[in-house]
Amino acid sequence: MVKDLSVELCELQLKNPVVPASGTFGFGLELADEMDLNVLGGISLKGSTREARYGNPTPRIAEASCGMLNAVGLQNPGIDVLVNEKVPALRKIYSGAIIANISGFSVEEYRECCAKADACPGIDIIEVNISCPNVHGGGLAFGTSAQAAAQVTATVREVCHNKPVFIKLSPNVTDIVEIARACEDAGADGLTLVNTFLGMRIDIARRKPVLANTTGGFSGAAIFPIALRMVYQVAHACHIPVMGCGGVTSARDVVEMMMAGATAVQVGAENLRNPFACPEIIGQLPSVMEELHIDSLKEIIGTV
Amino acid sequence: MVKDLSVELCELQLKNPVVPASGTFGFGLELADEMDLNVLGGISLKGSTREARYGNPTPRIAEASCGMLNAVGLQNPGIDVLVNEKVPALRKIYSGAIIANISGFSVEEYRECCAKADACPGIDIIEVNISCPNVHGGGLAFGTSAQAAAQVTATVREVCHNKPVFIKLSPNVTDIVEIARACEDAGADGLTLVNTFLGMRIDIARRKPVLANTTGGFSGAAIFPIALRMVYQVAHACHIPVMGCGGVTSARDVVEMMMAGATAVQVGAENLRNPFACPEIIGQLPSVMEELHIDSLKEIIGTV
Amino acid sequence: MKKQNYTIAQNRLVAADTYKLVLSGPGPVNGEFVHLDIPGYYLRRPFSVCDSCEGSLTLLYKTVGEGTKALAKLPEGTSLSVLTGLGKGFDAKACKAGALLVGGGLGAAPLYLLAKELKAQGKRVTAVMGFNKADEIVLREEFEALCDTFALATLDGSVGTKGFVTDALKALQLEYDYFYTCGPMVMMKAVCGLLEGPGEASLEERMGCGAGFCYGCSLQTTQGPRRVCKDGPVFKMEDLIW
Amino acid sequence: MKKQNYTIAQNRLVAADTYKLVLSGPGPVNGEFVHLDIPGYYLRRPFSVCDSCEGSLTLLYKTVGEGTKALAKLPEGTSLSVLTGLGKGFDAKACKAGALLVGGGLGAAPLYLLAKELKAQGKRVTAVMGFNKADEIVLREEFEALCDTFALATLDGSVGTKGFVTDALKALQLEYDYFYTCGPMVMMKAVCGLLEGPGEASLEERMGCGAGFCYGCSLQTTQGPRRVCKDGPVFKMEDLIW
Ligand SMILES: Cc1cc2nc3c(=O)[nH]c(=O)nc-3n(C[C@H](O)[C@H](O)[C@H](O)COP(=O)(O)OP(=O)(O)OC[C@H]3O[C@@H](n4cnc5c(N)ncnc54)[C@H](O)[C@@H]3O)c2cc1C
Ligand SMILES: Cc1cc2nc3c(=O)[nH]c(=O)nc-3n(C[C@H](O)[C@H](O)[C@H](O)COP(=O)(O)OP(=O)(O)OC[C@H]3O[C@@H](n4cnc5c(N)ncnc54)[C@H](O)[C@@H]3O)c2cc1C
Ligand SMILES: Cc1cc2nc3c(=O)[nH]c(=O)nc-3n(C[C@H](O)[C@H](O)[C@H](O)COP(=O)(O)O)c2cc1C
Ligand SMILES: Cc1cc2nc3c(=O)[nH]c(=O)nc-3n(C[C@H](O)[C@H](O)[C@H](O)COP(=O)(O)O)c2cc1C
Ligand code: FES
Ligand code: FES
Repeated sequence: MVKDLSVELCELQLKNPVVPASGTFGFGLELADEMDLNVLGGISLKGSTREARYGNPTPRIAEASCGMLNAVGLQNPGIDVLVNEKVPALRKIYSGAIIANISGFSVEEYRECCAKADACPGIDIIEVNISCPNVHGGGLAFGTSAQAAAQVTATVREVCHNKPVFIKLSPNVTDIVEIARACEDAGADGLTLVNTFLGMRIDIARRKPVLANTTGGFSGAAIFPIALRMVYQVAHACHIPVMGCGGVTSARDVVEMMMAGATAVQVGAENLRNPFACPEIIGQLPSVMEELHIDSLKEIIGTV
Repeated sequence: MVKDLSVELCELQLKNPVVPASGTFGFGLELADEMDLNVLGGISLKGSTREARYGNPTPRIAEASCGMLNAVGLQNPGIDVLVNEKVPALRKIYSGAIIANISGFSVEEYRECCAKADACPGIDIIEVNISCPNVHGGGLAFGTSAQAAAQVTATVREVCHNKPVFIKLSPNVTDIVEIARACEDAGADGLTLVNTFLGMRIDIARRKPVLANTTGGFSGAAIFPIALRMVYQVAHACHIPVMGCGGVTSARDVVEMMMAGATAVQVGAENLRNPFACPEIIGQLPSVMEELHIDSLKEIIGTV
Repeated sequence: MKKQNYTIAQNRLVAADTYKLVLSGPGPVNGEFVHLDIPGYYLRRPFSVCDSCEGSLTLLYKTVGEGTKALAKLPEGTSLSVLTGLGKGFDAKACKAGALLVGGGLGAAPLYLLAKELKAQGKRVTAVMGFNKADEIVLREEFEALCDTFALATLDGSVGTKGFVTDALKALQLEYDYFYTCGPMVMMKAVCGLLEGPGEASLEERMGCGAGFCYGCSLQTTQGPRRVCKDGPVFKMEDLIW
Repeated sequence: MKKQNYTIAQNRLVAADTYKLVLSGPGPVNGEFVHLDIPGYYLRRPFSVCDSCEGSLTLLYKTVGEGTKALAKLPEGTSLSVLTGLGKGFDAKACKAGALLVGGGLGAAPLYLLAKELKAQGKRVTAVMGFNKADEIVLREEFEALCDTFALATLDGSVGTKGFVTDALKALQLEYDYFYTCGPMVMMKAVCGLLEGPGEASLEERMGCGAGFCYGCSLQTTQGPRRVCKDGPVFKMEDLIW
């Protein structure tokens, strides 16, 4: 039987639930010559800020067991280049969902960037990354306080008239459900979880942190059970759709995330190990569905 | 040159910093026939509660990439059997540091159990696990609120006249430093970090959680970068010694944890993969020290 | 308990989804089961000792999940870390003269080693084994050569009695003073419900250490909590709470 | 970029802590470097293509950390996943008639492939290579056979000029219109400080994807931020900020 991989995300039809996660697939364009992008359910673009940023000094990458740390630090050409150059170029060659990932260091910056993204015709979903430090709030990330998270959500919700807004949550919190509910109540159309865990490695020979930035965001296969637990908790506590993310490496992981409650599933660090991870996972889905007697992926969402 | 592996922990001399972590080495006795326990710097015994507990239903164990989940649920014969039988039996054959790990579901239970442990001659250190749900505080773990953590600390500190008290922190928190400082201020002599991360796996064929308990504690090599970051943050913020724990699998990991600030290093899930992990790590330490030009482990503590 | 490296001497499909793994290395081994480190998987996997002699160890395994599927792909010559000397096995001495062995699927594996031991002690052995289908049958010739009586049941009736192993048991004149069973829980429950004791059953549980110190595999028994890996996997019928 | 499996045909110690790895599989490969998946390690490792022809790919690597130490233990016949076609390499056409190649340590590896290309284009090639000690020297015969002029420097003076590669450069009559360098950063900085341009240098940075889309390897250049893996690893001397 033909397997139905499609899912519906805030009235958007995705041909399948697999979406490369922000920051792990550039602006899509970097990989356009390497694969048929149109097999992808969606693409979450590299995080963009108001101004262009070089990001952190190198080394920005460190390794760990079953995972990696990154401290790229939001290198990006700025929101104007995103909406005027990157998205139009990608839209020309890609027909699936384009997700703009927006970061900011103040509520005002989120507002401005999201308004510009909302006005950009090529963008289908706005994903607001609230893991950045809040420069006006003492440096603690917006995503670690329910109040700050709600404030960002309400602010961007106000300026986004055309597009669904997903808030991307940080896992570095005591109570993910509290933050998720605060975002839902403040008007979020959906949630993406999770972002990276704050981690660190030391180069014991040089007696220095491996990363120039000392700490970095830890992700990859290693974090899957924690991410899955958070998706499960949030999907059962909230009524808006969840994009599950964190440690997904295979079609089986996609199915597991969806059973836990995810409507779509993002693949992050695995793309760095294997640039063809997303198309390969999509290719494996039908046979995994066959084995598990699943005809349509829609029907398994949140069934556990 | 002869390498000096010894460390000093609250005026206690450990012949080396390697300590099997609570719950991953039974009461030591289970392994007495399999190895020379006396090579170990210390042993943290299985978590004990006031009453005997069977723990959670099985399956209690699930697998993940580079790690595992457990939902043993504090199976133990109760504090009286601990102090009257287990510790005296271990003391007869083991001369290193014996660490009693105490759990409780109310402040009162912690007080009673710690008082009994304090009165037991064989015990050298009392390690208070505050990751258990607080039955009087709505089920949230003591370890996830600075106030509750401080309350437990102050209470047990009051009844422990003879022995150093280490508070064992949960990593499932937004701000580990806040909790650590609260414990330090409340009189803790040291801190052990970290305990397990709350995680989950789903059996996609049966469409049910793998663990009978739905969620469980995730640990093993996978969590090392997050644990290391927390040890680094806490050791730099507090003035009391830290036992580092989380994902340690090799002598190099021990050195890395110590450079981050740990005075002793606990090895947990790795013992389940390899019952001889601790003696093997201790055996590797001298050659790793040689390679890194370290003469005494004491001198590297917190040097990064 | 010992942790040693073994080398794959044979890793061959012998029945549907079922492989015979012959490991060369220190042997014969003690214990009821071994705990095998499959490269790339975090936890070890427990497998019953099916046979073991000087310099070798034989296991039978079914490819049910990711670990066993990866194991099936390992070529001869691969080195594997194995914990041996684990578990309290069947008590061959508990049988006076006549033993009844009842197996389901790969439950046959440890019963084969038991049958050899019982025969070495000069006891009469009746073995009844159940499988889903003919192509899943293992150790048939071995049991036939060894046992005084041997019967088979298959769910689809392709070989032996059609139905469960309990149907085959009902069809036989059984003479035994002690029974031993190993197989799926539902099967063993039915067997213990049907047969007169005394007898014992070998259980399975998800394991952490496999060696008695993590308390991951605890089972509530009439004697209180017991570790499947250390106090078992074989338990007396009367101790079990189904 | 291509992701393909290669088989280890040779993995042999050729100098102190230095291995020659010959992989059989699709070739010749494009690109300056390959990204190799070492089993058991999360990230791939980048290595310069030292040589490649029909059906084979040759790398030279030093065992510096855990991944390369594990790689050194892999036997012939092991299958490895390799990303090829990565990186912007040396621009052989930038040299009109005479090229100067300056290498330090395993920086010699990509320069060897470049030397072959330059010679195929009929250009004069002078190569100067520096090593710490005599036992670390690689590709000496190969360069000697290929180049018009070849000189060596060793830190301990055991072979060639005693000192840095820059000391060897100072001792030579240099005739070139373009130089190429690859080696440790300090060495290349000294070389670019000493030599008249135009020239280019091949850099190293810790990499994530190795293929230009993770922005893990960004470098500040006079042209703005550039990815070492995609916009480099070879950069024009004047673009670099040391
Ligand atoms: C004492 C004992 C003896 C056994 N003897 C045999 C034997 O001789 N032949 C054989 O084929 N199988 C035997 N099993 C079952 C065998 O251990 C599992 O089939 C195997 O662990 C599955 O691994 P996997 O990676 O394919 O499955 P996965 O489902 O991918 O494994 C995930 C985790 O679950 C555990 N697990 C899954 N199924 C079981 C199970 N049934 N029992 C215990 N743990 C499980 C795995 O060990 C692993 O930790 C025995 C089990 C026990 C407890
Ligand atoms: C474009 C390029 C070409 C290279 N060509 C060669 C070559 O031909 N021969 C050779 O021996 N080495 C080469 N290197 C360096 C080689 O990649 C590292 O020595 C190797 O990655 C170290 O791996 P490890 O596991 O032993 O070290 P570990 O320190 O255990 O590795 C940990 C992490 O750091 C990274 N890392 C460590 N050192 C370096 C480094 N110097 N450069 C980049 N990443 C590093 C690893 O890739 C890994 O992600 C090259 C590097 C680059 C960027
Ligand atoms: C190199 C890298 C860069 C990232 N950049 C961003 C970013 O710009 N914005 C964002 O929201 N998340 C970013 N992330 C986080 C990922 O989108 C994803 O949430 C996280 O890595 C967890 O998924 P994984 O375990 O599959 O990697 C980045 C991750 C990596 C590895
Ligand atoms: C099976 C198992 C049982 C555990 N039981 C306890 C316990 O009783 N008390 C406690 O404080 N921690 C317990 N832990 C947590 C460990 O002591 C340790 O803090 C944690 O596993 C992180 O270390 P690791 O990554 O090395 O496993 C247990 C861990 C495991 C795997
Ligand atoms: S599996 Fe650890 S005690 Fe049984
Ligand atoms: S390593 Fe990913 S962009 Fe260079």
